[in-house]
Amino acid sequence: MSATTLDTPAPSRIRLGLRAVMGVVVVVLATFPLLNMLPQDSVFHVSDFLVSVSGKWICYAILALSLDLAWGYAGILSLGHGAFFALGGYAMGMHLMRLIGPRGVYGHPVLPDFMVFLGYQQLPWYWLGFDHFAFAMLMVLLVPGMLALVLGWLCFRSRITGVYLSIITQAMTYALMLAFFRNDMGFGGNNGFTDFKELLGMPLNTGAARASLFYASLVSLVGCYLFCLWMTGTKYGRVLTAIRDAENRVRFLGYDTTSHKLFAFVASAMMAGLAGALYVPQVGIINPGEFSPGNSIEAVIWVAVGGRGTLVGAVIGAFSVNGLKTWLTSAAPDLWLFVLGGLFVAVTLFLPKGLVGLLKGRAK
Amino acid sequence: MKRTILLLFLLLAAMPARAQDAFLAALPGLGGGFGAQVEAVGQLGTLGDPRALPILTALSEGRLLRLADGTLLIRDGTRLLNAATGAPVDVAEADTQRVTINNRVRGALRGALGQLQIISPNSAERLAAADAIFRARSAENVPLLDAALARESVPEVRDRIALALAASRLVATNPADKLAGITALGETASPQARSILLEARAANPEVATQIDAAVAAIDQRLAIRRAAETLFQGLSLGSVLLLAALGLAVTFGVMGVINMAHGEFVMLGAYTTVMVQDFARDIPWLQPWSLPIAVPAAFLVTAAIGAAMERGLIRHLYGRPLETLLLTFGVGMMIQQAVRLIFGAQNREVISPPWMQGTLMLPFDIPVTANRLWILCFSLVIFGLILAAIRMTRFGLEMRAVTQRRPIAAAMGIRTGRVDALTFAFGSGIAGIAGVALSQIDNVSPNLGTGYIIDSFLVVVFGGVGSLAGTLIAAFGLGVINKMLEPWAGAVLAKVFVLVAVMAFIQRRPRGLFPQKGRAAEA
Amino acid sequence: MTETRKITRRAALAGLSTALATPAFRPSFAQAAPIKIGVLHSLSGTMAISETALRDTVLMMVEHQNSKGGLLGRRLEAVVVDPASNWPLFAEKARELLQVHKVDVTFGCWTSVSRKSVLPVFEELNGMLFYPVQYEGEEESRNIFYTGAAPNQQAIPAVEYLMGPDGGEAKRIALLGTDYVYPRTTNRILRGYLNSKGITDADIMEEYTPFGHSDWQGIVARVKRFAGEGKKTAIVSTINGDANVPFYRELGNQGIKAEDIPCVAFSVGEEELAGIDARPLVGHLAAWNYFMSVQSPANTEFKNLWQAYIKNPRRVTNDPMEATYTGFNMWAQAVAKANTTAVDAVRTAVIGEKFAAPSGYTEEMLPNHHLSKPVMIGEIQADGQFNIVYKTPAVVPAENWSQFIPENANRRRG
Amino acid sequence: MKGRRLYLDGVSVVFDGFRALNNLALVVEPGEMRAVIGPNGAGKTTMMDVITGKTRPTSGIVTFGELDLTRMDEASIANLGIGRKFQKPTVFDALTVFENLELALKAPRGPVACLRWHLAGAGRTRIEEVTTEIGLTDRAHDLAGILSHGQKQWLEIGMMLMQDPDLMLVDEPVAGMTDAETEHTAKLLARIAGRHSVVVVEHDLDFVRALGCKVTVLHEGTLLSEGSIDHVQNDPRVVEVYLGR
Repeated sequence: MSATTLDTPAPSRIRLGLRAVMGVVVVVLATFPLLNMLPQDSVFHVSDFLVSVSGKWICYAILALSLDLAWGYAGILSLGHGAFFALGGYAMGMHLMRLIGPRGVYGHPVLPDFMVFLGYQQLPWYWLGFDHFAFAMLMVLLVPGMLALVLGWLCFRSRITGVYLSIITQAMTYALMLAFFRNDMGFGGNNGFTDFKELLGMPLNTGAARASLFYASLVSLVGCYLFCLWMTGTKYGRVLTAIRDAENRVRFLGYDTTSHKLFAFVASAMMAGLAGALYVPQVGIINPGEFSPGNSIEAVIWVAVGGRGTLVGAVIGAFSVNGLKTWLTSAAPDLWLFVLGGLFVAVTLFLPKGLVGLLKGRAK
Repeated sequence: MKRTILLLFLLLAAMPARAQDAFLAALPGLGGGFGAQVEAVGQLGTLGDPRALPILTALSEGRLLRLADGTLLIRDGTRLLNAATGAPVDVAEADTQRVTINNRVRGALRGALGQLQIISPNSAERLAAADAIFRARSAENVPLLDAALARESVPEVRDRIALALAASRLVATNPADKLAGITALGETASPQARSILLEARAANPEVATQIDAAVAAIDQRLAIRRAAETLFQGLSLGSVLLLAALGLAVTFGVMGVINMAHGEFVMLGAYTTVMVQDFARDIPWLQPWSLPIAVPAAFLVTAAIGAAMERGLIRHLYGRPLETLLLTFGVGMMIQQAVRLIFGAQNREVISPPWMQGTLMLPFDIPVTANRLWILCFSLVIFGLILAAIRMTRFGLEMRAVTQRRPIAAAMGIRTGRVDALTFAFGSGIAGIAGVALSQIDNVSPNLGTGYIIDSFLVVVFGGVGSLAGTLIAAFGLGVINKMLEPWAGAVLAKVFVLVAVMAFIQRRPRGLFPQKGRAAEA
Repeated sequence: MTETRKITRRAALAGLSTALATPAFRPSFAQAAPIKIGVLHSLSGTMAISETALRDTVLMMVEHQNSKGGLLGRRLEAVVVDPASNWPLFAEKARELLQVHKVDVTFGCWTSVSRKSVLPVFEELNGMLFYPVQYEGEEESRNIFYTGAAPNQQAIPAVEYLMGPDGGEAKRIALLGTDYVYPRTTNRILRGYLNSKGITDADIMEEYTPFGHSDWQGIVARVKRFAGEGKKTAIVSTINGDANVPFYRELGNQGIKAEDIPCVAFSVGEEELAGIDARPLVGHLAAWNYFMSVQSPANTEFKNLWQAYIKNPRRVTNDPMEATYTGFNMWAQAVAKANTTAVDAVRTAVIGEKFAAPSGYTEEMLPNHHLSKPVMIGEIQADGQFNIVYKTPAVVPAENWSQFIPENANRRRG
Repeated sequence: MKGRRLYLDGVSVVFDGFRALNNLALVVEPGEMRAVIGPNGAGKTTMMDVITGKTRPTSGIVTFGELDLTRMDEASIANLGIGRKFQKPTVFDALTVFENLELALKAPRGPVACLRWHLAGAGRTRIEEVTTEIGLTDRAHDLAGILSHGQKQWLEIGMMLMQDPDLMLVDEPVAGMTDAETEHTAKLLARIAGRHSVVVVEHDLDFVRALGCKVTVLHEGTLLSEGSIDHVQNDPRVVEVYLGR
């Protein structure tokens, strides 16, 4: 028996095709800010609106990617991924608030407006350090990561899986939402953070800032995609898949599935945090509504619509659902929920593998 | 009875002409500004002229009208009567203007009506009058109340009159009266009595020690009562959680279907209540029954929708619980938006029947609100019925058989598809019934269900999936804990603590308080 | 039953027609390009309950204006979007209205956070937003016109009333609110005001609850105890939207009568009362700048217009609707005066514009982008309407920067 | 051969009052092959669950060499050198045959180690050997999910071989196999037995006979009889509860 027969075969055509789709998506997106500079009457002109809204979609795509890593590969259906996204967003928001400095309404040199207003005398300890970009970026990853570590360790160790895990993660994001709504928490309550001025010395309300954030998001998306691609291509990725399909069996092979799942869950939470951090300066607001359980479920639906278990599927799902939502909330403001709800029903019933499954079906 | 009528007659006959003139003189004030109204009402109350009663009642109920020339009229059904003479008048209502009042007038009215009604032959009216006098308290009422107390025969009314007398004596000038009032008030467990005592403390430094003692005695009783109240509040919150969770305990606990549209079924139940009520609005004999009728109606409506959803959608996804979750979320979105388009986004009004309004007194003077007490009882009844349906009927047997060993049940000739549909319909129907109850305490709006879905899931998981008794204990346990924490932590943090505690508990015991027994549960 | 079915069909048609009203579907037949009116109100999610009525009001005004021949000889066209009670989506939709649909003016937002979310967008793109809801103040933007009340036009007069002879001479105040910025600010201003009137902090109770709070047993019981300490007590409620129904039910059921503990609310109007059996609440109060029961020719016209448009006798008018109506008319007057819809010209033109509002007073747009408005106190009546028991003799100019907030002294003047 | 002895004594497992195992004793010497038979519900699978850490015994001693297995979780027990093949073949359907075997290959098991893992020559050779041994060379890059039932059984045995365990627990290895496959399996197990201890649970008495090893008979969670196949077949108690019917 020659060794050549057992050589790992080249990736299948479908897989290559999907990667090509991803490449095309990235390249097309990359041209948006450039085409935006064309004169308005040009056929190729991309409006400011489309640039800014697609910057937002890219952040959603990163969130979908992170969720797909946890759900599609490791079988951890988190209904609380919005919480990691929001925590990353809050960490970035705190940095942006500190950067406002004395430009706030009340002109206080250190305290953000809402603190002045609620009678704070000094900055709460957990706000310290956020004036440094590097520290804030670290927190963008660490805070969601730590939360995922603690929650994941508790859950995976007690072998909480499936539906139970989903409900616990949902309760987590719900509890966080209630807590962040409290003004006494020191995070601005319902209003959250708004009225950001600048980031890294760049005023935020300019086209240049929008383009920079857009490219930062796109680079992050590509980075996260490549990271996930690499990760799922290693033996670790195969262990995850094995855990997803038959966790007990993996244990009997001698793998400590708790640490494997934990690793994936924490990595996923950090990616979600990164997505949130990129999202906040682009939309200009972060408030506890981001923790709402509905948001997390929506993110799961993007992945389901795109096709769970394929990275490209998650990205496509995020773009298509959000694109549809943006269009329908203007085109059919009263009826869009029917269309979207109907889409979710149809996808789960008829396209269990999502849009990517449809492509795969064609390919065969 | 006869005695009272006689008394009325005597009172009227003995009324000096001067007083009758005073009555007529006071009357126009009722149609004046708020200040004039207060004065006139006070005069009419003190005069004790029974003719004032219908006029003042009309004023408090918004049925007193005024003509351009200042003449006062009473609207009695469709007729208009002259307030002073009681004779019917022939005036179009469009030519009149309603006499409006404010809270100050309303307070004065209550006192005056109390003074007038305390001699009423109707014991309920006398009771209300005693309460009104108690709140209005004035030293002038002492003789009136003394007389009323002497002839009162109904013990309950006697107690209230005695209390009103005590309160009135407190503001009297006679020190002995004052002390008697303080002692009598100190024997109650009433926060109003406490409030009245404290109010009197500043004005009467000479009896401060007695007042302090009386307040301390009340406080002690109140502390016990407060504990009982907290317990009731907790049980009441628990009953709401239980109602919201029971339907899930069937669809999720027994069938394993994650129905994110559960909250929408609850909401549909509430809207059914609204529709039944609107339907009954024009049928007087039906009106009081609209809520009882809404219960089966809501059950049928939501059960039918549930059955359709199970047959049409969910059955294709058995064994894929997480996908069911996504599907039902989509369905929930559509139901919510459909309701919004059909009924409007605004809250819909649900009228509480009289027996669900106000406060009831349990033994030891523990006040409980009627609607919450009814809902508490209702939740227990529904729980009992569900238990009976599952344990004692053929359907329950088949349901348990199918959920435990589907292939074997099928082999024994049970039509599993039908049982699935019925079970899901049953669970959905219960959600609808919950909606009827919740319409009595919460908004009836398209968003009604959203607020309950997470709590419901937690209750079911906390209690132990598949265990109805677990759901019951979890709901009441969480309700009581939440209410005990609330005074310290505030409403939000209390809820956050409870959520975190439940999450921590599930870590320790992933299968909840009452785990499903046996190996089957581990599959 | 048949009636319900009729309603169903009508509502479905209404839904469809708004869908068709969007520019994608309707052919433009006017000679000149139409004037575009952006409508930025949530039609789904938690805020739909309040905001859909405002969407209807703007659509009514557009229809009405067109029936009068439009503006500047051009037809008006509404662009309706649904920001779905989602704050980042508000910002996105605002940008879409301004950049894609190129609207000339926008009417929208209800919550403060939605306004804060769109504010940078309107400032960046130099749009124009009319915001129709009473709010906490502490804000000023060249691109936003605030047609609802500032705190001095609602909260302080209401408390003054409670402390006066007609209101019952309250000596203790329970401030109950939903935990967000409007109640927090309003209560801070009120605390400052009450302190200045000699009411100490010991006589002020302040309690916040989350949005949509539905279990008020404990808090109402605590208010009862607070009131049971020997001083006349009143409740000032800044409880938001959905939480009001269970709150009032609990108030009624625990037997809190307006004569004993009156409750004055700043966020409860005719629309909210339509969802409650108002009979147990008779005598409780609300402070607004308009009530549906106002007797004035302008109000009659407003109500007739509304009924002619909505064709449902159950639908009421309320203060934010009146503010939308007034704002729309002021904008239309300013456009006529400036003879253009260009934002900069209209912005200048609208200042000082006067309008005989349904409130029965002539309101004026002040240089601080707020209106001068009358303040009215209404008592709830059994039919869900308000009986006006007090109104200011003249309009009160808005102070968006409250004198009771000490930090306003070092505020940066924009 | 490191050879460790599996020792069970007084082991009981109670589920809600139902005694799945009742005071069970069993000793398997290093390198020994043992067949365990018994009627349905005799506690065979529960016994395996107890040894591999899936189920904690209510009482009793379970040791492997010096180590107390009742205090360890499944993964540690597996890493100790106890492999298991399940009654219902469980392979990873979404992975190829090759990848299934690679996962089972003895190597560091942590997440980081897996991320940095490169299949080196020795590992590859070992996979090739096993693939040949289980006769799946042609299907090495097919997804395990599309294999036949028998092939999955083989793959699972292969995965157990990859783990190179000291003790193999084999639950009904020939269920659903053709006669030829059964025979092949018997030979394979016999070949393995010299290097590892093997415990085989089976119903098929012909197969057990073919294994030619010591037989333990379980009944109602307790040891009924032990000895050669001929010995147990002639034991009247065994005849009564199992073979007699």
